[in-house]
Amino acid sequence: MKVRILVSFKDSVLDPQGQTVRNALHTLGYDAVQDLRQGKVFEVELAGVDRAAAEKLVPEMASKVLANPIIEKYTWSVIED
Amino acid sequence: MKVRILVSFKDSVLDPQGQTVRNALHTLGYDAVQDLRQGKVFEVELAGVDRAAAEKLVPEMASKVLANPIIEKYTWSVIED
Amino acid sequence: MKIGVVLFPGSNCDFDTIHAFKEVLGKPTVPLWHKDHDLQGVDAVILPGGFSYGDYLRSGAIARFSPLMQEVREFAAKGRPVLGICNGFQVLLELELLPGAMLRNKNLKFLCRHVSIKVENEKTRFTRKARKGQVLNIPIAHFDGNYYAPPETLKAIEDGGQVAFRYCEPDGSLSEASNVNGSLHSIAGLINKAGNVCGLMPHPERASEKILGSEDGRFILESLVESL
Amino acid sequence: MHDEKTLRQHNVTNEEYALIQSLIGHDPNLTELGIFSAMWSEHCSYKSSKVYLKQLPTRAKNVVQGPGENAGIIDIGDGQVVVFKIESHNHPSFIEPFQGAATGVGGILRDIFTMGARPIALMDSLRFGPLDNARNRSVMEGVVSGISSYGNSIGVPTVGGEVVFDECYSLNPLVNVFCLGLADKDKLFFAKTEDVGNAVLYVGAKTGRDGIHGASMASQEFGEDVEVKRPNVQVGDPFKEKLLLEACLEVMARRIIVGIQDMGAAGLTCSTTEMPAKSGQGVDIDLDQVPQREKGMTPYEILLSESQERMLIACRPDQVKAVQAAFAKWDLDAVEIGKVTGDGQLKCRFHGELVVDIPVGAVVDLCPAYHRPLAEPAKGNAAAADVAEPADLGGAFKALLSSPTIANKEWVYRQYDHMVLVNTMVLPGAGAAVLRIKGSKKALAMTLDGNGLYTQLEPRAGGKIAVAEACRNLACVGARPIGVTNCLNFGNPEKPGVMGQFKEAVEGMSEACRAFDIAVTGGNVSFYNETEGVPIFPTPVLGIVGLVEDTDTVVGPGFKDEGDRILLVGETKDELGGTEYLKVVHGREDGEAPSIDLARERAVHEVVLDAIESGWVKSAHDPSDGGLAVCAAECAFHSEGRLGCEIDLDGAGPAERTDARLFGESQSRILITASRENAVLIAGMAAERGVPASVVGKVGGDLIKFSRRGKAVVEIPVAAAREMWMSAIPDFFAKK
Ligand SMILES: Nc1ncnc2c1ncn2[C@@H]1O[C@H](COP(=O)(O)OP(=O)(O)O)[C@@H](O)[C@H]1O
Ligand SMILES: [Mg+2]
Repeated sequence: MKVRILVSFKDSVLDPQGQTVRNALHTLGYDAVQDLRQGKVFEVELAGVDRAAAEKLVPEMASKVLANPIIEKYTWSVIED
Repeated sequence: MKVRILVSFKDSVLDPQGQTVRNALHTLGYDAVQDLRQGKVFEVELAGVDRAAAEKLVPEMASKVLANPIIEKYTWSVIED
Repeated sequence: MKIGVVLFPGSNCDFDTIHAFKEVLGKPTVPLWHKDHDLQGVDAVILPGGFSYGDYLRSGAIARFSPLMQEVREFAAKGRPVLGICNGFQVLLELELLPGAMLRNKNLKFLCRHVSIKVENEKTRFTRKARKGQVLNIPIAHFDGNYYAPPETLKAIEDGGQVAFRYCEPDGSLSEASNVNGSLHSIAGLINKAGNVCGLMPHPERASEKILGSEDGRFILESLVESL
Repeated sequence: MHDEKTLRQHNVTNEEYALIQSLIGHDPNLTELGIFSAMWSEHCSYKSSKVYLKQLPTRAKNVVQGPGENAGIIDIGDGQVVVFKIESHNHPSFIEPFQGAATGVGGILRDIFTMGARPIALMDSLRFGPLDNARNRSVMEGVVSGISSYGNSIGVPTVGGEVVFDECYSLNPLVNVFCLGLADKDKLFFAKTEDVGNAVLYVGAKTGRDGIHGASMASQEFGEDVEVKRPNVQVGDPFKEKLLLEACLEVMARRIIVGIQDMGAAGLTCSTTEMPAKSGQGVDIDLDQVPQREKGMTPYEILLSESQERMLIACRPDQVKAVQAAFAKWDLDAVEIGKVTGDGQLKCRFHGELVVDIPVGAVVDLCPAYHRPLAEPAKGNAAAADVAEPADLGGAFKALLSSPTIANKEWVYRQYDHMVLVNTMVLPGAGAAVLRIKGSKKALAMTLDGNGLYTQLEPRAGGKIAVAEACRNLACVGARPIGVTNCLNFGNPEKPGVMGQFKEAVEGMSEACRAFDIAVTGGNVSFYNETEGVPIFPTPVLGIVGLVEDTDTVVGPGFKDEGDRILLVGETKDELGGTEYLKVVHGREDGEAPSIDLARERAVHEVVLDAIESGWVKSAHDPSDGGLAVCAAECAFHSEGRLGCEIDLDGAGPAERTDARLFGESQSRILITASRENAVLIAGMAAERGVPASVVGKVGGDLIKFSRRGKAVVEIPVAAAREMWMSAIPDFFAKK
């Protein structure tokens, strides 16, 4: 099964990279862009894991390894069964 | 409206970051992880844009600015209307 | 006395650090392999600069899981000295041996240059050879040195005298310009509550010989050596 | 028999095809054709340049290895050698600036550590289009961050280089990267297999479909089909390369292998033919054993992939286990993919079938060398002399200080870790970088130099001046040149005009190297630097390495003490052709390149070197882009207290024009400072040797001041001038 984990800065943490991208888009005339935040995405292929197991495994990997809870938050979803 | 754009290396392109993270997860005993690819996610707040306009605007921004079509691909979706 | 420098895959200031302790200060110094579970009886552990595991996930994030880190945690818990330089500081943050986290430098670029840092707490085993407020000229070389901690943590750090070094002007004053990477409160180096774990972004090993332009890094390295 | 279209796609001419058939004794299958296409590409075979490169002086007492290996090697005494080389990564860096430049760094590093040397320094020579164009800025941003990301991560300092801007590089930027390594003379390694029966091991990253035919891409012009060629760019993995570096140096130090080569251009093909060819052997390779990143790869793809961070190793059968264990320590696999054979053939098997069977010698050594048609290059006009002197010379001076080619390059080198390995004594910013050699009194100096516009105006002079200027940069820090590498960036060699420029530039370089008694130990030729038929300026970039016997004697460019005398060694003539002044202030890129007398040039260096070694010199810097005025200003900017200077332009040679005295780029000049007493000694020594040298001014104050016939012609506070010089490049990026 395949899961997708999105990691991004907490709202309380400044995202200068996102701001730079937003500014670049503005310069190019994409004025509709109000706000932009940049994060990381991990697409993970898991073998021999069912939904129930994933519910336990993925949050553990995400909070222990993939995200730093001081500055980052994550969400995840199953994208392929 | 809010859209999410996921950018990652094309499948044929090496993803050193993803590989290193996968190896780290293996070392930690997460053997279920078969494969892992790392990419970027952009969450963009668009003002005064309806779905039809977004269908035109987002792919343009993504291919011109957010992704480098030589080595990267992208997908996108609306996450808030 | 024996000093140990940990070699992670991707460390690149490991041998510079060994050179500084061994050749410049003349102290017995050994490399410690990250896959081992053996601190070889050293009296101080140094986590050197570099790009452990390419810094691919986050700076220092993967190195934290190295086998040897188990021993380093225990060593630190016993009150023995651990010094993290640059990437080593980032590893200490990821290990939660020091509070907070690192963000990208404020200009979003790698930054290599000499900076002025001020000794904020001169009572530690890493700073005792310097005076309070003394300004040291030491180079930095990093991409992620923009120190961040949530407000409560930051307050505790300040109240507890845990700020070891701050970026400053050559005269010791603080300014936005001298805070080269955008760190909260211009923090360049921290110490834990117990006073035995220290992390800093500047590279004292690059400023320990006259031929390299500055010897100010010796205040830090010699303080540690003297405390052993 | 392949059709016309297949041959064109492979860049193989009908004559070359016929030659291939006769050399291998059968019609090549597609995989075999692919192998010849890559190995006989301009990039790998040097077929257009070989006949001229032969003229370069490649022998000298200190040469351990000249051209022909992955890098050149020079003996520096005490059992140590330096290993160095320069490579271009122009085409990939235009297509994908970050990854293109990053993998360029990765490639040149492998060339150095394959020889058993630990890389200790990188330099980069960069050419971009003007910064008022957003696309040029983004190319520059990408290239610089690519170099920084790879070099910083692997932990080799980028200690110097050059950045030049001109319209001709807008659609064809130049990215040349130099690397130098240090080794013990008795610990060197070479690309060979030695005996029949030896094992062939593959180590490093897995092979993917990336970069197939990169070598042929670098051997073609960019047309409108740039898009189609895009997948040729690879992603670099500096972390993997760091592991590879440490593991390779370890197996070499332990001598448990017999030969090694990196897989760069033409990938597995190049290493599996060159290594056995050097030992007069063949190899039998099982392609199924090659670690692959993707499913279903064909033999063609496996052999021609240019995936990065891979090496090929030959070792004795009894060493295989030990080698594998050594790589495992660094989390790398070493996979046995074949054996050395005695028949001189490259044999490749795939799913049990023989898919390649060709003589390695034919692939490696028998590519035809071409005497391509030449046309005499157009000569520069003498017209530059007719420009009017501007009334406001101060304004011209400011314009030059803010010209990105002249302006301070901190924006670039702050992004490079230039101090890691704790050897860098003279940091970026001076003309040459200086690195101490640990455990000795000696130091290494190194510099990259080249001037495309001079070479465009007069190719022979451009070649000579590039060598002279590089040596001059070394003299300024107190180093004597010991060896040369070079990267020749030119247009399409099938055009007689381009080939004519090439021939003359190489002849100029040869002559200058002979004048300095230094040998060329290798280099690189990058042709086809054209987009839609428009070539760049022919741009030879010289990388010259120098030696300092005693680190205590090293001097820098910054003024030292108030009251010191400023001496100009050499003289200023009425030479404005090809100058940055003519371009920036008058909008012209024409005229004749500055004249150069190589004997005089060397005599000037000798005077300065002897004065430095006598301890008489406090600072030294050479006037180049922007002339004497910019040179003196830079000495002020580099001084600790921001010391100013007063210079009297009357005493600096025969030039009539004041603008030529200020901004002209006459060669063979060095500006030095010394105490009043020592200035007299230096002038005396120069006079004895027939070298013009005169005191032209004094250090001090907070102004940069030039006067002519008793009247100040330029006068500006050091701080204000420095601000313009510092902010010019960052301002372009802030404006975005
Ligand atoms: N401009 C040059 N001057 C001197 N030698 C050169 C020059 N260009 C290439 N060479 C030498 O020719 C040889 C070509 O070998 P090869 O291995 O094909 O080069 P590369 O490793 O650059 O692909 C190398 O030894 C290289 O140093
Ligand atoms: Mg090579």
